[in-house]
Amino acid sequence: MAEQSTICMVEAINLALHRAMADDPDVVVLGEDVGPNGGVFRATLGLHERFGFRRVMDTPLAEALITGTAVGMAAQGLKPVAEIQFMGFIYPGMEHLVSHASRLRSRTRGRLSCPMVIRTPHGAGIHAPEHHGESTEALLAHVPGLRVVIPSSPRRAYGLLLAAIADPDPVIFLEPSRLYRSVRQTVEDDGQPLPLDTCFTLREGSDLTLVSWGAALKETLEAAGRLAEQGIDCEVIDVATLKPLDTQTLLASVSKTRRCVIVHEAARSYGPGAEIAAILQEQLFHELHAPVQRVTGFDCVIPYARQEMAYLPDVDSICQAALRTMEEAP
Amino acid sequence: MAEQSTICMVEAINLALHRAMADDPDVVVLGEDVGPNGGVFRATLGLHERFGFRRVMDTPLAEALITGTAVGMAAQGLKPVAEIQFMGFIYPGMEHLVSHASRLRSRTRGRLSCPMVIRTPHGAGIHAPEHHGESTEALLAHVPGLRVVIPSSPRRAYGLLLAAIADPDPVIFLEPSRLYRSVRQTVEDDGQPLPLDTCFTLREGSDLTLVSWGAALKETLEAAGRLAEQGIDCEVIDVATLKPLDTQTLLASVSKTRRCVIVHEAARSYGPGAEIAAILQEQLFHELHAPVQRVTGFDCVIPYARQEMAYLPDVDSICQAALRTMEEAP
Amino acid sequence: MPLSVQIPFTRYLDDQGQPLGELPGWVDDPELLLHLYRQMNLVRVFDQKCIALQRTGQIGTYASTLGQEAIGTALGRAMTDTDVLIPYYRDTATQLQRGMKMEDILLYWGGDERGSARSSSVAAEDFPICVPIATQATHACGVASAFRIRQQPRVAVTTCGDGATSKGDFMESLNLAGVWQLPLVFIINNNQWAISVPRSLQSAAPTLAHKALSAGIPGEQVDGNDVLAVYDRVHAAIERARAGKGPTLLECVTYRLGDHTTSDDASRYRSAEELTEAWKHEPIGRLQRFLHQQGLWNEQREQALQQQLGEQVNAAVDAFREVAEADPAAPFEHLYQQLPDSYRQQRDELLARAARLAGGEHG
Amino acid sequence: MPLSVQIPFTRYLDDQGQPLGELPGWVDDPELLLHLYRQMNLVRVFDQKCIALQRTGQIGTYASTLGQEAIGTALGRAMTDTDVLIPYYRDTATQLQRGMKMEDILLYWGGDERGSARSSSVAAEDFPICVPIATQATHACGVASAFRIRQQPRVAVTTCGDGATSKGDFMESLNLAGVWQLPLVFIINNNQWAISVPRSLQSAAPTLAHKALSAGIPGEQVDGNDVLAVYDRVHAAIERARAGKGPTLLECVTYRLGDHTTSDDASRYRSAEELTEAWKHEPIGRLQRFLHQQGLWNEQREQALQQQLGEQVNAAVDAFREVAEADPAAPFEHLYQQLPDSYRQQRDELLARAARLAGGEHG
Ligand SMILES: Cc1ncc(C[n+]2csc(CCOP(=O)(O)OP(=O)(O)O)c2C)c(N)n1
Ligand SMILES: Cc1ncc(C[n+]2csc(CCOP(=O)(O)OP(=O)(O)O)c2C)c(N)n1
Ligand SMILES: [Mg+2]
Ligand SMILES: [Mg+2]
Repeated sequence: MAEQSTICMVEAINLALHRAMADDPDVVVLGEDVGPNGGVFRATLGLHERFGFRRVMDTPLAEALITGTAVGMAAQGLKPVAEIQFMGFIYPGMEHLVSHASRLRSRTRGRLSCPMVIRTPHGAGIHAPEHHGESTEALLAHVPGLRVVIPSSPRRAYGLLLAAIADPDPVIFLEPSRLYRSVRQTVEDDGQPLPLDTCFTLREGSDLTLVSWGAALKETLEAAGRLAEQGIDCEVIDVATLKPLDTQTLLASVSKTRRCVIVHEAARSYGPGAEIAAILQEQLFHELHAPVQRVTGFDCVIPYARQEMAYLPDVDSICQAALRTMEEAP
Repeated sequence: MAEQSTICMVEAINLALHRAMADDPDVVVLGEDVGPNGGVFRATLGLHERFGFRRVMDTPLAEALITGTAVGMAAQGLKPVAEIQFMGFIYPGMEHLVSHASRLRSRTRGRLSCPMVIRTPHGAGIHAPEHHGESTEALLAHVPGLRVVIPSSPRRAYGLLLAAIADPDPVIFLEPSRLYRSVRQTVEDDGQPLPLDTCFTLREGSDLTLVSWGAALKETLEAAGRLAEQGIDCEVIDVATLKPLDTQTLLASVSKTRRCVIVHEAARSYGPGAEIAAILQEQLFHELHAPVQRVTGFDCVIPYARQEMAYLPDVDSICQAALRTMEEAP
Repeated sequence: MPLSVQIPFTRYLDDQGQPLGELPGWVDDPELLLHLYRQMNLVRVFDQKCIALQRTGQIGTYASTLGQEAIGTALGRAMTDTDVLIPYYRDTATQLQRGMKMEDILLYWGGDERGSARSSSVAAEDFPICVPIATQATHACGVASAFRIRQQPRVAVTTCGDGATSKGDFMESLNLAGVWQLPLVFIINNNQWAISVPRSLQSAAPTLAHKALSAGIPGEQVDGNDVLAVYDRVHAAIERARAGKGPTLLECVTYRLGDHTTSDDASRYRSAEELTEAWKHEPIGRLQRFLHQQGLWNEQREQALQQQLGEQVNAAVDAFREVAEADPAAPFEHLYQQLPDSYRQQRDELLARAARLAGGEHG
Repeated sequence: MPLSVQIPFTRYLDDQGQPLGELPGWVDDPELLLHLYRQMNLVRVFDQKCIALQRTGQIGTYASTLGQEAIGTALGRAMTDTDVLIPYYRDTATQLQRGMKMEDILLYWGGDERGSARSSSVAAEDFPICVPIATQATHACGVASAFRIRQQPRVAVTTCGDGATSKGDFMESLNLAGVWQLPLVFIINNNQWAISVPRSLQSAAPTLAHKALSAGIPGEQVDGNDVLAVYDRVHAAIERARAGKGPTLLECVTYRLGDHTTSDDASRYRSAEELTEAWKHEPIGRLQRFLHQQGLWNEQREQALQQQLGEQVNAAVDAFREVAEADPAAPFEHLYQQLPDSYRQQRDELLARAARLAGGEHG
């Protein structure tokens, strides 16, 4: 029987990495400080000791290089899992993500492919220095050919990471750093991937659909609880895979509830919520009782630690938007 | 009296650059091949001869460097206008755009600022090689602190570029390469900037609002003409400045017509049209007679030249979407 | 003052094809010499055909290899079948030597992704042409790392231009190759120009091989117009890498006799004198004169060769013209290994637009 | 084999503070020596206070300068008021020497953007601390270019760590500085570690000063724990740049005696022996012994100094604690020079969230 333990998200990620490396010799890990140090968040702890320097590689400090090297490894059929230390440092690798990782299959009409994973901590709220709280998933989700996945619990982190590593195409795996150690769950180390391309319904409800992902689900679920006290029965959906988007689950939920509030940490304008709102109004124009609302981070630079928390969507904002949405007559 | 001449868009850009450099010694130009060669599209023609190598600088081949150097120049109060040879090569500079250009003012609470312009050819349809047809304006429009401007005619290119250079904050100026030489207009070299942050209404109409920008306005205007023959009176709006977005003009138009189709070349999902659709349905939920539709490029890698044209929104697709929109009962 | 460092420079033949000293032993192999000569000529004939096809609208923008035939030819020959090439866009010579079909190369420049799909069996793992400058160097690091991880005796070879050496990717890759001692050979095709930017404005380094010093790896220069020199040094670098002795940077000094691409007009920014001077050093004539001296070549043979190459190239052009239309759904078929359901509608829209275009309908 | 190149290395004092040879003339200036000594001590006292404030939750993550006080102190002193510093995050010593107030530095590390706003008049054009590794080097190119364009006799000075030398930005900048002959000095604080990655895994280059060779600019090493050596070489490089003679790369060899930041635990990846050994070379004791030998220092003076510095730092901490709350609308006030109308609603939402947080309301 598979071992089961109560662990936090970063431990679940570590477990999935151990599992994937043990099961498949083609899985390799690279990045800054992923070796003996085990990663600055300890996500790669023990990998270096267990699998050796040949498969667990501390790189020089260069994110374009890390990303491009992963592309080259993946083209050779390895399954590189590269860590970018914080999402704020992913940008030097953008050229490789946009112009290569996402295109290698298309460019060669399937002759070469790019089964790589980029893991990186995502989101604000841990009082880290500037650039350590980015949530720019929209920049990646816009790129055809990439997959973008954001887990929101230890169990989903475990299963989705296994799926990301097994996937034959490039996956950006964004790990909400605010959740790394704040929630514990029993996770069975059964090597079972969770499906990519599927939203998870975390709570069923009939009055209103709350759509979110990553760390913002914490406040979203809390808001659902508070709204329940007020007699509003919310369905809560964890998008989990932003690209490609599972529109079916979203449409099914909102055609049932006819009301929707989207919650995300990312800046509002041209943010990921816009796409979901646009699709819902396109497809469910006649069903919707109220406009799709967005509760989001702001269109400003994410403030340093002292003012950081005011940037994040809070439970009150979500409840207010939900109440506004409920006010609209059917 | 200011000189007036009938010129194409790239000549209008060249005219604006000459004007800005002549009027303000702080304006400097840098990039690959912008010197004696006058730029691969000839946008910087004659600048090197006229203003010398000190103000017109051929750089080594390195876009992160070009972008970062412009940041440093701008912090010193120069007004650098950097050319990136094609939008597909802007990605190495993303780190500087996201983490520095857009943040320098905020980071120093106004002590330093970043009055720079990045000019780059935008969009497909000129049968150029791979990566020469990008339209990833959404990646930039999502970044707080940047401005993103796309002209759609020689006259607007002249006035908007002057405004972009004069602006105290960083501006990404995307030049539709498909329009560089295809349209001619009389342009008065009067040094007058056009307003940034404002949509332009290119055609007034009462039945339906067509929203677009850049080269796609060509097909959009054509579609409006064809729809007029069928008795459908379209208003056509050139967004021109995507960031920050002039929501007022858009809302005013659509609250009049109650129907809207957005047309853009960029990939659909998480594309710029999503934001506009999301805002319209949020603000005009009760006014809208039909869902806001998007006619866009596809969520695939932009095909090479042979299949490139099928990727672009065509007049038929726009008309079809418009007709679908008109079918909805008020 | 910058330190002055002497970088090794190899040249075996002068412009007249006269040996400058003792030649390496392998030069005694006439078959190899004649192969290199034939192949360089093929590249040139094919190159002229490509330019003609571009001028008549049959292919798109094309990057000529005129004057740089020795580099790719020697390089492709020195690689073994199990090695992997990670090229840039001016690598027609290398691709031909790696067994890629001319019709595939034409397809690529003709704006059809299938050109990068149908590689030869030798080139099956080779990377397609890379357009974003210098990025291929990091991919080469990944390929070479895979060889190292799997402990395979294979070598990755990557090429780039002189301009590319200024971009971070190139230098980051050199540096990684040094620390990880990767089985990786970096070839710089220093043709003196990056579009209109001359070598002197690209870097103040006395040679581009100096870049190797910053990564702690061997760097050398070679006369890129002397195919014997290039073959010798590339071969040595590849075998050194194969033996586990780490990466090498090889700067091949040559000259871009053509425009940057068919979209460029080099006469805008460089002098006719410079070009005339450069023609004196071009590689094919040099080898031809050497072969003449060695009694391996004569006028008749030359005529026969040119005739044969012309026919070979024409046949390839015919084959290129006969390639069936691409599947209009291809952009979606090869986006992911399996197309997500939610993309089907977009695929259908693409097909509809493509059908309208093909049918010559409006817009 | 990589070519072996001898890079100049400068050290004036051994670990015991004994001169290793003739000292430069400026060392005869006791005022300067005492200033450097005082300042290095201030940095250390302030650094310890910062760590204590972090441990007690009064500021956020902090990057200690322990053991690296000589570099920034000498550098800041060698710069003139009109020069511009483009620093990285381990530059407390330089910032203090540039006249930045300690309370501003505390504000910055305390998570308040105003720390980078209120610079001294000397540092008014200095860049704020740069977090994305090596990007500051390109900004420095821009600043130095501005000086060149305007023909001002000013110099830009930029700093970075050993890890940063692997990133494209650093190498692209060195290269540009070389071609454009910019008035720009690059300082590497080689403290042997980039978080957990040792210098040996960062590059196979024998020294980081070798990177200069790839850009055709002078590169040299200096003992970063010998403040006399650092001051001498930085000063020379700055004045060389000011005289229009171009850029210099200076690698200061030192050691990170502390953890990477307060979030790090270096004992996970480096040995206690290595640390003990490194303490023998630390810079403050070395200068102190030299001053003793010169008769410029004694126990009493030392005690008085430490007392005075403690008070000075405590006063700064008090001032830091008294800084008024930041304007909750600040993130929008400084986004653009003028806030677009369409942003007003978001600003109001931000104010509402901030008010709820301040009021301790739900969520
Ligand atoms: C990242 C990037 N920037 C700019 C370009 C546009 N561009 C194409 S080729 C070229 C010059 C390259 O010169 P060099 O490296 O010397 O190679 P050559 O073409 O001379 O063989 C430029 C600037 C590009 N393809 N990629
Ligand atoms: C682009 C980027 N990647 C990663 C990081 C995370 N990071 C912060 S400091 C650091 C190590 C830097 O080492 P070094 O350059 O030697 O400077 P030191 O801190 O030792 O002074 C890393 C990887 C970052 N800040 N920026
Ligand atoms: Mg070149
Ligand atoms: Mg370091």
